[in-house]
Amino acid sequence: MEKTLEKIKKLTGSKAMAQALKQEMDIDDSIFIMGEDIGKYGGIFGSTSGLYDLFGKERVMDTPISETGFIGAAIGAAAEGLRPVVELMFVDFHGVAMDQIYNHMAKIHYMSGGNVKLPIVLLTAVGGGYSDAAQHSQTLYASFGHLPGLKVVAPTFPYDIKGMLIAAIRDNNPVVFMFHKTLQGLGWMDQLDASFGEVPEQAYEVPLNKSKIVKSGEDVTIVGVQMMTVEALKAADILAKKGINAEVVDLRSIKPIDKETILNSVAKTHHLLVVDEDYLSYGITAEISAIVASEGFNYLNAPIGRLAIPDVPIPYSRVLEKNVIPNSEKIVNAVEKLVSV
Amino acid sequence: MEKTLEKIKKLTGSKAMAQALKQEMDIDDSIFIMGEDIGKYGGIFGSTSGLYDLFGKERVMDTPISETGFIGAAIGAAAEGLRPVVELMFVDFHGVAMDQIYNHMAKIHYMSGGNVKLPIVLLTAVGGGYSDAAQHSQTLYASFGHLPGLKVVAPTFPYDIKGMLIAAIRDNNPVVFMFHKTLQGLGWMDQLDASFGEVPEQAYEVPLNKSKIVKSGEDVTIVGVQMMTVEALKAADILAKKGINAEVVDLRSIKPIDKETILNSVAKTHHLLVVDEDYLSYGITAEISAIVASEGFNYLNAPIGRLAIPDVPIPYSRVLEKNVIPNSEKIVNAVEKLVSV
Amino acid sequence: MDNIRKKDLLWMYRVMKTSRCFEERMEKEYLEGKQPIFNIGSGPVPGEMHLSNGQEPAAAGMIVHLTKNDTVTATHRPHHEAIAKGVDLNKMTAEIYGKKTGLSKGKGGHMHLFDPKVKFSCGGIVGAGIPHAVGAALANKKRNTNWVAVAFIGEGAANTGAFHESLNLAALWKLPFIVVVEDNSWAISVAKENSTSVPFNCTRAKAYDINGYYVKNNDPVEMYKVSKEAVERARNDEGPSIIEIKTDRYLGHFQGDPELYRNKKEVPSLIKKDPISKLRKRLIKANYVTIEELDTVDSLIIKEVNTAYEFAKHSKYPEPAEALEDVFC
Amino acid sequence: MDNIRKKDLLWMYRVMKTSRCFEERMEKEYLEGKQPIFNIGSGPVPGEMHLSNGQEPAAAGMIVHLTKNDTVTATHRPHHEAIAKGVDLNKMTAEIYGKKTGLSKGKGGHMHLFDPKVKFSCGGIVGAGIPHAVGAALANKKRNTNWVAVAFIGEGAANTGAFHESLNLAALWKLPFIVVVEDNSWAISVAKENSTSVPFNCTRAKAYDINGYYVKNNDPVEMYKVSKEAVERARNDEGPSIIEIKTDRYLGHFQGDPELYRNKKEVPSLIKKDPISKLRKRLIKANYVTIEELDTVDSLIIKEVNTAYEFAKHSKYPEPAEALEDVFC
Ligand SMILES: Cc1ncc(C[n+]2csc(CCOP(=O)(O)OP(=O)(O)O)c2C)c(N)n1
Ligand SMILES: Cc1ncc(C[n+]2csc(CCOP(=O)(O)OP(=O)(O)O)c2C)c(N)n1
Ligand SMILES: [Mg+2]
Ligand SMILES: [Mg+2]
Repeated sequence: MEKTLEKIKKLTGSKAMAQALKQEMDIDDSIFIMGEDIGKYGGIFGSTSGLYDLFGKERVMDTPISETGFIGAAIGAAAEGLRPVVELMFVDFHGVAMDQIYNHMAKIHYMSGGNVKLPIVLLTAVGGGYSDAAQHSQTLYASFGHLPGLKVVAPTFPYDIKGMLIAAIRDNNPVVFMFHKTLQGLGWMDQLDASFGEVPEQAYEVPLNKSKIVKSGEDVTIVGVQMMTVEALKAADILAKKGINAEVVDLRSIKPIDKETILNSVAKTHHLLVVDEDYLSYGITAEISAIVASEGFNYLNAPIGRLAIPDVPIPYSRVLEKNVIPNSEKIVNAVEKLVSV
Repeated sequence: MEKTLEKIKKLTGSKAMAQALKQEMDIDDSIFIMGEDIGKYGGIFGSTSGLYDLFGKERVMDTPISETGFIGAAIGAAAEGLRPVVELMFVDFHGVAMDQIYNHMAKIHYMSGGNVKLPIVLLTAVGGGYSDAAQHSQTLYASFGHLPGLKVVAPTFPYDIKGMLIAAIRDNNPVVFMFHKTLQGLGWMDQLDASFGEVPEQAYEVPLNKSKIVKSGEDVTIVGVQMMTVEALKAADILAKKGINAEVVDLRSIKPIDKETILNSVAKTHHLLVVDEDYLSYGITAEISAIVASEGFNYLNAPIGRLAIPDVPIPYSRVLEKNVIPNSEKIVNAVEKLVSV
Repeated sequence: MDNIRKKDLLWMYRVMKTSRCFEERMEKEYLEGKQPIFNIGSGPVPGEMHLSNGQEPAAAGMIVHLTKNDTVTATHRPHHEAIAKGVDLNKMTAEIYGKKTGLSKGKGGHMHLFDPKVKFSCGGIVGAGIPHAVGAALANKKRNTNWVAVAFIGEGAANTGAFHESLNLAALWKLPFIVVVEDNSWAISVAKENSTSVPFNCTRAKAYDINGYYVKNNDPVEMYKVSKEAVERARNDEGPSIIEIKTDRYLGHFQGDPELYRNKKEVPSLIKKDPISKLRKRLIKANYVTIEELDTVDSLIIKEVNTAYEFAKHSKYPEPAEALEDVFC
Repeated sequence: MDNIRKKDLLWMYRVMKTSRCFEERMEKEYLEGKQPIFNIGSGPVPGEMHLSNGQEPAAAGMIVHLTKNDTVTATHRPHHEAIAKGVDLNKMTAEIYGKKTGLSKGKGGHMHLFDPKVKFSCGGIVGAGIPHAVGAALANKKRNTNWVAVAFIGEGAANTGAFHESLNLAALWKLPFIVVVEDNSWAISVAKENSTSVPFNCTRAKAYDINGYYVKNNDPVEMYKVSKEAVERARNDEGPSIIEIKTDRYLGHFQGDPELYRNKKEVPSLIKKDPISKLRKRLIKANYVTIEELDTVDSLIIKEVNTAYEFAKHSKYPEPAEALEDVFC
């Protein structure tokens, strides 16, 4: 992608999303959006802000609280040749529509021998850290990554958010697009530098299956995604002061995983820590550890480190929640343990 | 558990299940069963056969096809002090009730600070291998293992099926009890030796959090569960002839994982192959590899081997299905590769 | 026969008869490799097999009003609708045999038939096809067509959450959508009175402020009439409908079902009033057609069915490695 | 006031007023640490906050008929029902403050209040509490009690699959179950006419062959009457009911909601006919009670609420490590 300087603006994550949707809807009539409060409200986490006014209620459709119904309808509409974008407000609600998502959206292309294409983007907000408790704070990256037939992405920075959303919309496969609430740059949540970044105005694509080295280093590879990438970068700064030079990989794609980037990094650093805002067991830390333990075993000089939510529901009280979601401090400690082996 | 010889009978998996349910229902009035076709039919996979005649329709309740409704009702009834056993006919249908299972059944004990107990057993049939295609052949072990608050077990042999089901019924936590269709010993499916085994007549418990070494060996540890344990045992016989002495661990518990047994085994054999009838990514092979790569790294002499369904939906046609579900032959090949490194 | 075009009646006879022939043959073929001991995973047609013998009027009486631009979603028991909708019989049969020439190259099987050319699909999860048809109806409306979408379901599916959410959406958005409830009295072993709190699912139309219709006696001609009205309403943007038809399941839920839950006398009494035989008699009695003409139709059907089975049996299996293809496009 | 026991009316007044006081205080306290810049995660009461100001009649008019053996499940907007059901106000407030003395030791928070002593629970997933109440009703019936179970939901929840599946089960099994639909016109920003294909959810009772009731004008006295009948029916094994009450949401969906979707004049016009003020006037006019007596009630309420907030504020936070406890028992 060529960047033309004058065409770059600083945008928040949510504005980057809305811009991606707008630009694609401008050029493709078959795209429409469905979801709860994605109309006038503009999406609870700003994913569709401004689009209702631009495109009207036929293309930006508020729905009843009927996730099985409208996510299922997206499948039916996609099979007819439309390109629905559908929002599941919080990923935590996936259980009310999971059958449509994994038994149908994910499998129909395969079960039809490739004859039915389902170009659907399923938007969904993930993440905790603001005391929204057990039913509104999850990421569930692995719950989606485990199931074949879905591409699952979780970009961190506005540039990637726009580029991966455009790529997702243009993809002819179902794509689960997870956006992290705290990285949307909303006025009513924590203000993070990471949620505000340079975004070219023109449309561009960022591939859906590539991780990105967001900081290079030699001593240890830290793989994170979304807020864990942000925390890993913070940790890397602290570690640098302690003489440990960490390489930080922003996973970006939950499924498929970009093995190459991770393996190459570990080949260089010989140490790996995986950090996840999802639950520990059967999560990202499991999958990436397994990839490296089976395909990059000889690169490793030390046991692999895993940092994730320790298999408990996410508690409400701030002191409790802070104790279960990994952060830069915990990352620093884990890395120090790792490289001291 | 003391075995008294005259009280041991050979039972199929399904009869072992039904016996466990009967014996517990006999001594505890608060137990009742709900599900589709678990009444007169006795459960599509025989889990409740004979119980309707013994206990009547008040305690063995056929339901409409309303999994959210009746699994949710089990939660409400359990909160009132009853002990529901509820069947989700095929694990593949979990998506229509997943919200009740993972946002409520799994979390209410925690969200209530321990004040609400939900002694529920969720029975569900898993597994493929008989051309039931993409929506009726899954195991989804990891989809359940990933979520905190559920104990998830998947016993292989009739002895464990009875003992773990009794332990599950007596447990005051929600337990997902996965039984493998092919291991039920049903007249209308493949006939396996493994599905018929000695089961003491009296009630006994097998712990819900322990794996079991079903064959000991020195050269390589093979971890499997249910049909993969059966295939691993077959493979071990073949390997023995080739001079490779495999240790086979029957996982039995998907969550929590019995790390100790696995780590001790790998400490001895220095080689690990994990075999899973679930999807590869974010599955059992991932979690067990990660445990060993982080907590038993120094035991390993070779990369960890992973064998699972290669991230595709399960195809219908026998030739295709055979190619994606691991079997003894593939295990033999994988082990040979592993130990030759 | 009440002003129904002869052409339509004959069409209905033909598709009902085709479905019946196809399935009677399937009933036998399915047992190949499963005798003397029945093993569901054995033989050239492994896996579950749900046949619709007895339920043909539901499919024929509705689909006679549809064109290939109209969408149909069906269930785990899909053959009668697939055949009525014009799914390629050779490819469908080959799919059921797991062959490379099948609709899905052997990946789908009998519960997962997809023929986008005639806008037909089905699936193995009860209730799940309803929102798909709602989505098709939404697409139809968005594109300003007058195409309709019809979801066929069993009476058991009317108690799923998907039913309610879908009907509410379709009614709210006034979509060209119809759900046909085939009440065959059973959801596997659970009788309707043990699953459904109302005697008739068409009553549930009131919950969405839409039209509800009931067809008694498994009658294809009544089904024709009621469906005509519902389809016309849908095409004229007058909103969705629920049609419930009382129909009959002659066989077990799936082949191999011991049916211990069912009175052994039930099926023989049902077969006595078989709708295909009845329609045959009515056609002849009304002088629409002679016995000889119908015999000719029948023999053509048998030929077509035979051809499909021959095609399926003689087709090649896919290569094992093809299992890894078609996850993504 | 139409033969309603004075005691009951006063009880209703008291719980409505308590809820209102509690929430008006919460409205302010919630902003602590969130000014000048609103950050949902900041302050002593972080996270989402859904207040029920205006909706008190639904809770009071129903729960007046319940005892502590009857079960109530509520929603993300649970305070009015919790208070009416007799949930310990100190512990509830402490829970909302994330304190160790809270109902759930700080693990649950405002959307996840559990008080098994009075059989109250709620949750953050729309529709999910309905089957829980069905399960409680099933337990009640199995144990031959005459206890009932009531699920409170918003009108938005009536379009979830859980609603349909639960009502069908409850009707089929003739359970002592009632669902109260609080129609506050809005599901976040989606107006009822954009979510619901029927004007009144009580109509949907027909889909289950059960009784449906409608209460106009957010009227606690009407709610009382209708609920009385429904509860009696449930206790007498006459089956479940749907009650829909037209009620009003005075505040945003959650605190911090900019409410750009809502006409700015709507709320002031609603507050003019506030049910608590109206009930106060009616009580006095009917000579049930004097102004002075009501003032005494009010001041006791304020004291109770103050005590709860003091208790919450002065309680200790849990230890961080407690996060790892209570997953299993
Ligand atoms: C969500 C879901 N639950 C359960 C099943 C298992 N199942 C398959 S068919 C069936 C009965 C369906 O009954 P009905 O809808 O009346 O259709 P019929 O079989 O009578 O044609 C059941 C329970 C399923 N496939 N999907
Ligand atoms: C299954 C599910 N979908 C969506 C949401 C997000 N959500 C929370 S409250 C709400 C609106 C609920 O409306 P209503 O039922 O009318 O209750 P009210 O908020 O008006 O009290 C929505 C959509 C949720 N919590 N659960
Ligand atoms: Mg049926
Ligand atoms: Mg509302």
